[in-house]
Amino acid sequence: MLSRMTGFIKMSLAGAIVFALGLGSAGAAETIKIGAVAPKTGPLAVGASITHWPNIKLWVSQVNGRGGLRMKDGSRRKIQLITYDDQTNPTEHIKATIRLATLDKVDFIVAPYGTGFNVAAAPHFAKYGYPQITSTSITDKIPQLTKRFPGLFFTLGNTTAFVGSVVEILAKLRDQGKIGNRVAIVNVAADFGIELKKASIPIFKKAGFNIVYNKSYPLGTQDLSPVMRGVKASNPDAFVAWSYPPDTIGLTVQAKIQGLDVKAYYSAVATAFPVYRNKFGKSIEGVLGAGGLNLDSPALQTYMADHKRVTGKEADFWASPVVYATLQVLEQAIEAVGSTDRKAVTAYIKSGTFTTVMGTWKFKNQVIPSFWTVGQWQNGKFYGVSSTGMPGEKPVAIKRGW
Amino acid sequence: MTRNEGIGWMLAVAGFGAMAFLPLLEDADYLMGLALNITMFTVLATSWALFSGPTHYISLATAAFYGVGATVVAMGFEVLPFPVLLGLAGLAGGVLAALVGLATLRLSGVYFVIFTLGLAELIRQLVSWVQSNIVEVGSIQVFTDNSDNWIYWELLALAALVFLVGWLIERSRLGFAMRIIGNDEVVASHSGIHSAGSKVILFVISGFFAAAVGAVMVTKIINFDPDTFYLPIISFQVVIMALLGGVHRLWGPLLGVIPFTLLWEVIENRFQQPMEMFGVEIVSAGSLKVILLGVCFMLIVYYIPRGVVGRVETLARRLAPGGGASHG
Amino acid sequence: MAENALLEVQGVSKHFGGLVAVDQISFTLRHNEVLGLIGPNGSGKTTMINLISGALRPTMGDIFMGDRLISERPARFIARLGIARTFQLVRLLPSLSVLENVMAGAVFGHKRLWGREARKYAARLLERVGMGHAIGMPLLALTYIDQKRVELARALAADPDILLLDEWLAGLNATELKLGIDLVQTLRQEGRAIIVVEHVMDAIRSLCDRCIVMNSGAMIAEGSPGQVLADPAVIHAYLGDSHA
Amino acid sequence: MDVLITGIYILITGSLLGATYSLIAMGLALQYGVARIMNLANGEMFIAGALVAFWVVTSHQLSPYVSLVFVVPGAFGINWLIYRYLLRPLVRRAKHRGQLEVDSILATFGMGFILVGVLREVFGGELFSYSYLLEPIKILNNNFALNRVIGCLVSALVCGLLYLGFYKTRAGMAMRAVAVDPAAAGLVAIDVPKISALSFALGGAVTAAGGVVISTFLTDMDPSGGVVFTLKALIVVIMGGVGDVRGAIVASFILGLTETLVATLVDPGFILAAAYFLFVLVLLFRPQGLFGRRRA
Repeated sequence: MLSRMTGFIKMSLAGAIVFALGLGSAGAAETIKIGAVAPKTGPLAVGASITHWPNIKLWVSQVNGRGGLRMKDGSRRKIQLITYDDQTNPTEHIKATIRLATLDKVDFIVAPYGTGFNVAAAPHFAKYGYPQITSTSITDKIPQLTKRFPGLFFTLGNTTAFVGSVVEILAKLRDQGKIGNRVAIVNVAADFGIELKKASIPIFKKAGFNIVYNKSYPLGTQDLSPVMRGVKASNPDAFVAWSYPPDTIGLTVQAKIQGLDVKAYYSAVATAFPVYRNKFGKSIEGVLGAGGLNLDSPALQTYMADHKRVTGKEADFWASPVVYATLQVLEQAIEAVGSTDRKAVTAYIKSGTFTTVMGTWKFKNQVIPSFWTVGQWQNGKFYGVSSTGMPGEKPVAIKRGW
Repeated sequence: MTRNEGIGWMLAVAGFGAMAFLPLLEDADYLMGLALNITMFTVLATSWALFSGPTHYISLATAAFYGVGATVVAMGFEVLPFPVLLGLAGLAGGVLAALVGLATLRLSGVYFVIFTLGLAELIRQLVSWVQSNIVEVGSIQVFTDNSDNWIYWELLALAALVFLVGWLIERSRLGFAMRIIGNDEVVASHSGIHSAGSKVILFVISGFFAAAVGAVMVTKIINFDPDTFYLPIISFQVVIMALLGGVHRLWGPLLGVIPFTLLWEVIENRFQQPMEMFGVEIVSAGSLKVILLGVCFMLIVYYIPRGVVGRVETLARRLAPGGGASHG
Repeated sequence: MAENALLEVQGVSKHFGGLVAVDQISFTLRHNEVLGLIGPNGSGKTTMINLISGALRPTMGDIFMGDRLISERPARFIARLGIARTFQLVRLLPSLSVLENVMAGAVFGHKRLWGREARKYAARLLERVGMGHAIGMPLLALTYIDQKRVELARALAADPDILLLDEWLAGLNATELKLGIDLVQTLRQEGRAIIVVEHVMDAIRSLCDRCIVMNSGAMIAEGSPGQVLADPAVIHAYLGDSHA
Repeated sequence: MDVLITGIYILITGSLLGATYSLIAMGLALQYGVARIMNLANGEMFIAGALVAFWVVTSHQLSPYVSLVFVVPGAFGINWLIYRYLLRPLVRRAKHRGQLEVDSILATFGMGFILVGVLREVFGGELFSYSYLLEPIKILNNNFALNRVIGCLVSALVCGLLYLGFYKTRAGMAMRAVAVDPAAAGLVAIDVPKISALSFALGGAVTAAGGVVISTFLTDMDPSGGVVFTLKALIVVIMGGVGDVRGAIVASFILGLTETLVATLVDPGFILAAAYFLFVLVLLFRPQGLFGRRRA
């Protein structure tokens, strides 16, 4: 009796709200509904508009161009994409994820943009049994997180490996006598920047480097000239910036103005963005940055061309194809299972082998162990120069002025 | 207790009872999400109005308090039990409010608005600096035993508490003092009222509640990172909801929170998918929401300066023969 | 002279930019005394009241209440010590009821009552100033004279030792004036000291024990009403002004 | 020697920054000081100017300063309309200054949000950054960006013109009179509504021009990033003394120098904290501002 009462109340409440909000759009029966929540506005919108959203658009248009995803019974189901803007606000993000799961009743959800949002969304993906194949998420807490959330996957790498590669490259250049022992480090005082910095200091010290400058600046700092002046005054041989999109550009501006003459110049996120090259042209030759790709791979070349053609924008040289690859994983898992059974799809992702633009992927404890860590601008392209077991690493070149 | 108050109490108890019952329904996650949002903003907007209603000061500090509350929990959840942290968070919000209040509340309202406008950003930068240079932690994952249902009940309890506190203030010397200050500050001080002090006390109370909400919410959002907790938009939302509802009645903000939250929901649902017009994508929900926020501000200034409550009261007065003032 | 003094004003001046509104005034107010503060318009009387009540701070000089220096303290502090005032232009609290207006004095002033006690006390004071009938009336329905009475009741509600009445009798008709003067008399009989700023000569003569005459901020005469009103300097100040 | 060079660096960088702040602050000083409108949409107008310059540079390959030709009259017109049709009614209905302040804060806040939404729609959520005169210039053994130095000169030019206009023309005198006392100004046959509208529009135009100048060296012009500039402008105007153009200029330089000093010698993380510290000092010790008169 009570349960019937509550059932009635629930139905009428939900009905009233659905009616009031004009929800409950009746989608075509033959589609697979896929949801995506990420920033279209707010501080992270810039990164998402370059790395995240275009790939979803590209993937959906390609899959639907093929006629849709192939099901067990041989039929094809097109993708109906439902997107929400979280405004770079975690409260809004969670709300939108719940809305996708409960109101839109989507079959799958694309993992969010950024490490923090992936963590925030993880309990909700887990609750509704959605696999969460993250692409733009790097952290050293992968083992704890994957243990806690069995449907959570990582593909872009971890902090220590990222930092390790940078130190390794610098150590090698030093040992070859190409640069000296003095390194200047700056970081943006925001989650990723702080984590990278924290991980890097002991590794630099262990490798015998002399850290001559180590300061942070707040996210959104407009004038980085005092920072770069301090860096220059410390007279470093190598410069490392654990930076984010706007300040990656701001630092380069000031490096040019102050004439920071180092033979190794590294900045983190956004160095791989085409907009970085567009702004500075040839002067960024030799700049090292997070990411990099094997641009000689034919699969990747096709992807890059398609990306440009379909979205009208160039893909970035780091996480863009990884985002796309995670969608390929989802696609291949759904087709292999032949249905939208989320449990089966998740299980398949854990054990299956996938052919992606990033090469052949097979998850090991929910993690793709091979990934690019450092890239370098060489002849107007951002090649991978260091990785954990990716094919096609290019040799590192010395930076010669701006 | 007057008859009106009796009815008010019954309504309040019934309302809270019904809301508390919500998590027991099966499959009501969406409703829960909506209810959580409404509850959260009810606490924030009502506590905001406790201060801003009688003083007419526009505080944009909510995001700062909210962030401080979240920060306290994120920093301490591994060492201290959550209830203790909740208290500490509220305390931290109160202390911050006291400092800000003592520096600015002696002066005209403009100084206060300006000071609070950048406060969240200031504290975000300071917390980030500490995270980067002292504790060397980027983002913190706040995994607690706080389940979704409990988080909702905690917010609901805070809402009940904020109404209780508001009701008690109305009946206290402090509430009486605030009404006098709102009428004439010179008379207030010549009657022996410490007007700056009274304002600071109210601001501290509103800071306490906003920080407590932040403390609860961080256990829901799990990932703590100053950039996503010291969000100025929270302050703006709270101001608009409270003013839309009306700040001169305790239950006024509630009448702003509910329609505004639902309106945002409608926009979310209706305008989320990019629309194409002449081959260009136009009006995404994000921009539309910001525009709506702006339109609401202007609507309040030009058409409903006393909020929905004011409208309702005017209407009631017009309908009631004799036209006596209705004091609730 | 100072032993019996309740309030002592010592060499107080107030400057507004270049303007000297009050110029080195000294006087004392004794227990149980009605002191008249008179002088032409703009002579600095209201400024003097503002300095005593704490609305303004003196540029120079000290004001003591008993042994306590009050001239550096804020108005709320002075109010709580037991100095209450009315305003030249009535200041009531429009969104509060008549009763609540009076309660404001009782709740926060010298007396600090609360709840039923404060309400009863305020109601009694309203009776006392002849406004018992107005308890339930909206404030805006009151005449100006009645508003003045409510304001006096509010000042009295604090149970002050010193009462500052800034032209409280101005604008009353003959009957009202008579009642008003009687009321002030009874207040004095209760043991309060009162400073009245007045223009109504009848009131000054029948009420004041002593008068201080101000002109252009300075004190030009002091003494009994009869004495000061016969003082040539005072006559000149008044007539000079009225001819100007 | 190093100390001297650093000192020179702080002085020049601080001045370059101060010159930029002075443009935003001048705009607000005109709007708040003369027209009595506490305009919280100031920063958004500023960003709008910057984005128009961005558009001129990226899609027409012109110098950003070319955009001044239509940004200034455009902003003037828009702000005049805003004052005439949205703010004038508020001025007219306000019973006292406090009410006008609350009303104008809320109304302009609303306008700011609408502007943010519109700018986002028009320009999208991308990274707005272009390169203009990105070259070092050596002054007294320190390197500075040429675009900043040029920007500073343009700012100084605009400020100079405004200063002359304010102190040497009839309209300027009328504005100063209105700033001191609108009621008295009305008595001496000054058309207060007209002068207020003119000041508000001029303030908006100056602010948008400031946006154009800063776009030449800003890394990212986020449509929703205006609030930081609003805040800085407000601090400068309060510090300088409301309605005082000279005060606004002096305060801009104090803020610019303090920020650079802190960023160079202490830590870049405390720039905003330094601005707040100045603000608190002013609030505690000189709420009427450096050049302002104490209000009775």
